[in-house]
Amino acid sequence: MENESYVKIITEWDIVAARQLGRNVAKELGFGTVDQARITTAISELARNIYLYAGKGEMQIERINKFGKKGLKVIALDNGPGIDDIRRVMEDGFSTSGGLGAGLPGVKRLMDDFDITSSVGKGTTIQVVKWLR
Amino acid sequence: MENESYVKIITEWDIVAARQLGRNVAKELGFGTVDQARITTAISELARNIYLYAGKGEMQIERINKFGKKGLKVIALDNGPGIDDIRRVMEDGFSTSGGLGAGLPGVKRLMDDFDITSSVGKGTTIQVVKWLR
Amino acid sequence: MDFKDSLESDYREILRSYLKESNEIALYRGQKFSRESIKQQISPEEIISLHCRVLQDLFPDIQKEVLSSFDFLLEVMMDYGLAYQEHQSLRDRQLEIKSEIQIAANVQETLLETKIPQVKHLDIGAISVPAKQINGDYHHFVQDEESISIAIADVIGKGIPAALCMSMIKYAMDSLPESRRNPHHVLENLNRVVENNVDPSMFITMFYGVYDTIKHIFTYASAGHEPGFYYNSSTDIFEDIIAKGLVLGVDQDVQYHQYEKQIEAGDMIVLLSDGVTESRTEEGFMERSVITDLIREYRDLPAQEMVEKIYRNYERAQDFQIRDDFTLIILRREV
Amino acid sequence: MDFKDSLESDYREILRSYLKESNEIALYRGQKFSRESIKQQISPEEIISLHCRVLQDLFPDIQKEVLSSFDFLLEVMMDYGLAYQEHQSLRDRQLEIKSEIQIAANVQETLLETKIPQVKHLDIGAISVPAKQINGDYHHFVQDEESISIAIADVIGKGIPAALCMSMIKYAMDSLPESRRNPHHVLENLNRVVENNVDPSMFITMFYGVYDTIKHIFTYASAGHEPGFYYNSSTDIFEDIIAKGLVLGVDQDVQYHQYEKQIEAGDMIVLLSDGVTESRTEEGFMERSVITDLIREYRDLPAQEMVEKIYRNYERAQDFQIRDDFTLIILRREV
Ligand SMILES: [Mn+2]
Ligand SMILES: [Mn+2]
Ligand SMILES: [Mn+2]
Ligand SMILES: [Mn+2]
Repeated sequence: MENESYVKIITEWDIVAARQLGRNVAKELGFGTVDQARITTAISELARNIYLYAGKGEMQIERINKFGKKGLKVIALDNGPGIDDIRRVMEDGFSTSGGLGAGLPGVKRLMDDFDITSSVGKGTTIQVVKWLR
Repeated sequence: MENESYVKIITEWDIVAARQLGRNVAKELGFGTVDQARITTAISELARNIYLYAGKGEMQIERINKFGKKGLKVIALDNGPGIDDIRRVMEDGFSTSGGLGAGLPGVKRLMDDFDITSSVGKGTTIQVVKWLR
Repeated sequence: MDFKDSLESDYREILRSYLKESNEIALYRGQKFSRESIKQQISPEEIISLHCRVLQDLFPDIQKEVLSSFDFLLEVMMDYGLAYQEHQSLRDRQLEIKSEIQIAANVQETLLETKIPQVKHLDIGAISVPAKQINGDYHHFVQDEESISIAIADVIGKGIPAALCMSMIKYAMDSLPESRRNPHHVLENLNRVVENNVDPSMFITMFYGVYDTIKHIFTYASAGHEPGFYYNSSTDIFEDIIAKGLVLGVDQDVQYHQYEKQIEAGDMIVLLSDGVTESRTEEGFMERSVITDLIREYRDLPAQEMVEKIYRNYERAQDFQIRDDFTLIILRREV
Repeated sequence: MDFKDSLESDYREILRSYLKESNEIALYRGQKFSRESIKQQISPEEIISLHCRVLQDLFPDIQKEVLSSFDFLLEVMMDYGLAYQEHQSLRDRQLEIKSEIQIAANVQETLLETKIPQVKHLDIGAISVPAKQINGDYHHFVQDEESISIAIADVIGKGIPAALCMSMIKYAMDSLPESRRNPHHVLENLNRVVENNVDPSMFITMFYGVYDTIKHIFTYASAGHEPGFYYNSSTDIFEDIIAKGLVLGVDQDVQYHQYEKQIEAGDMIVLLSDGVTESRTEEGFMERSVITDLIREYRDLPAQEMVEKIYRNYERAQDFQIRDDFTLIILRREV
């Protein structure tokens, strides 16, 4: 599909590549500087999670259009260990203040829609969307 | 004393005068910009408390020198209604986030030393010090 | 050289590289810098002041007004800095409360601990999971020579207040051993205890049953508790265990009806709290038939495995956000 | 036009006036702006972006690099923005927990409520104040025909876990009415209940006494509880009410000694928790003599006024930061 792009996450440099891709698409879609930074921070966090906890995975960035509303969708996919207790990771951790970054609750705040599916031993898929206002 | 200055707090403009005085003294003593802003914010809050809750009162700004350490001392005095439950007002209120300003816990954080005495019906005295590092 | 010392030089270096190449790598490094500075408890107003100093350094000919605009920005950022520091303090207090509640949950667990009776020809499974840290559901087994009694209760309200109520119920039950075999007496007694001791805004629903292990008769009464199910293995049909009765704590003088049911080999008694049946999912409320379908699906498993599997199913259907305490007891007559 | 709409124009106007006159008034207005923007939940990174736009507007010939330095500053401020938003959420959760604990405190108050006995020739005063919201001290009076019994207990540990323990103690006491007149039996029974039911890390100290209202003999036993005082009015001397005994919950088989004391007209019995005597002040620990001095000072007042005045004194000496639950009971034989 022409409106979809991929970045494989294997090394830390791929995090930067995913950020760059996300920021470019966000800019092209017409997001303002603050929203560009929010989208990039969310992507950074998701890619970093893959890099740190799953070892490798993939980030997909899509332009979407639903009922005339435009948006940017990010899918973070991995076949890593999966999350056993989703209830716990979605709690307002204390990750931000400990300098550990946004965490999944932070990603949820930065974006408009958030969806996670995970099964232990099989991997995790997180989808987030930011709508253009 | 030459190293002491007063501002009477009666109108909202006097808050600005107290701030200005505090900032000038802080600058003269050699505090950096961030500390100047902290001292001024603390003064602003104390003066505003007098203006809002006691009606009128006085702010004293002093240069102090103790064991070779230089500092700026602020005394906020009023003969207002006093504080009945000091335990409660020193709790981390939720004033900051409600846009109500620093509150006394905020003033305590902005400065190095903090001391309060209050009696109901007689008034309140708050003394705070910032030391030059 | 620690972070605070190298703060300015790091920041200058990263900013300079950003301005030169304007690439994503420098921004990524900026984010890492920010995490480190948060970890070191640098406030946002300090970042503003740092930015200003570094700009002045990188651009000696910068407009004077632009520089002094930073004094203003710093002033505006002061209150954000305070909110940020309050955050640290709230977070610490929150961790403290959390661990306090966790200790309370452990105390409660010890207090309310109950052992599943081991009786020939009966297979019993039980699970009780709190929605938050502390359980407001209660269940208790007592094993006597020729009977076992089963209590299941739910405080209206969750969390800490419910836990306090539940420890009351437990001690009230411990102090009425003589009348234990008559469910309606048990409920009438507890009703008076609750009425006398608990705030009028609190209610407790309770089901109390005694299973005669010789005659296989189940005798029970209910104080407004969510009805359980009786599974008839010969017809493969579930029926509601209906028992009328007012919730505990409303009226001092309530009398409770007592019911009896003959249990045959292969039959099951299913007791539960409303957390099991009134669960909301994205598609609306969960039907009671969802639970009976699951029981039927797992009926060949041991009772304890059954209740655990059903809970796992339920948790997933709830999107891992459990809104009410969940208690499920299954008792099956084997032979 | 609401705040968000006028955000940029307000900011530009205040900043312009600051740059022109560089006076304190503009900075004060800046602070007010900041409070309003916090109230409107504007994050710090939005302030940075706003500042940049306004600068560009006020100085069309601003250096390009200075402008793009703001993109970098914005990136650095992102994580601060997240911490700030987490603050909002933590604060909401904290308010929720606070109100839950408050409800629990009310439930506990209802549960543990006790009425001060009204007996001819006896004047009794009692006060119990929690350090946090929930009281981990417990006291209870029971009035019988020819005696009153007084229990005072303290859980090691404060807050919610202590509250759960205390409701246990209350129900355990309610279920031993026959042996109530023998303090050592009461403690031996409670000791077994605590030992069986409570986590081994929790201890309870308890003093239990029975006052014979005919013979004016006070019979008592103690499980490691802070000793009270006996005031001899004829000699004007306070002596410690010493009673040895292990705290509850350590050893299943402890036996408690029982003591007796003849009480004369004008004499006082003072019972307390360690929160009264182990208070720390800026000058170090408070001496037990501080309390006896205060009692002597107020001895002409009714017992209830005495305990309240003593509490006020104590609170002030503690700088309004109470570190342990405070319970004080004074009983005076009048004639
Ligand atoms: Mn409940
Ligand atoms: Mn329920
Ligand atoms: Mn205690
Ligand atoms: Mn204590």
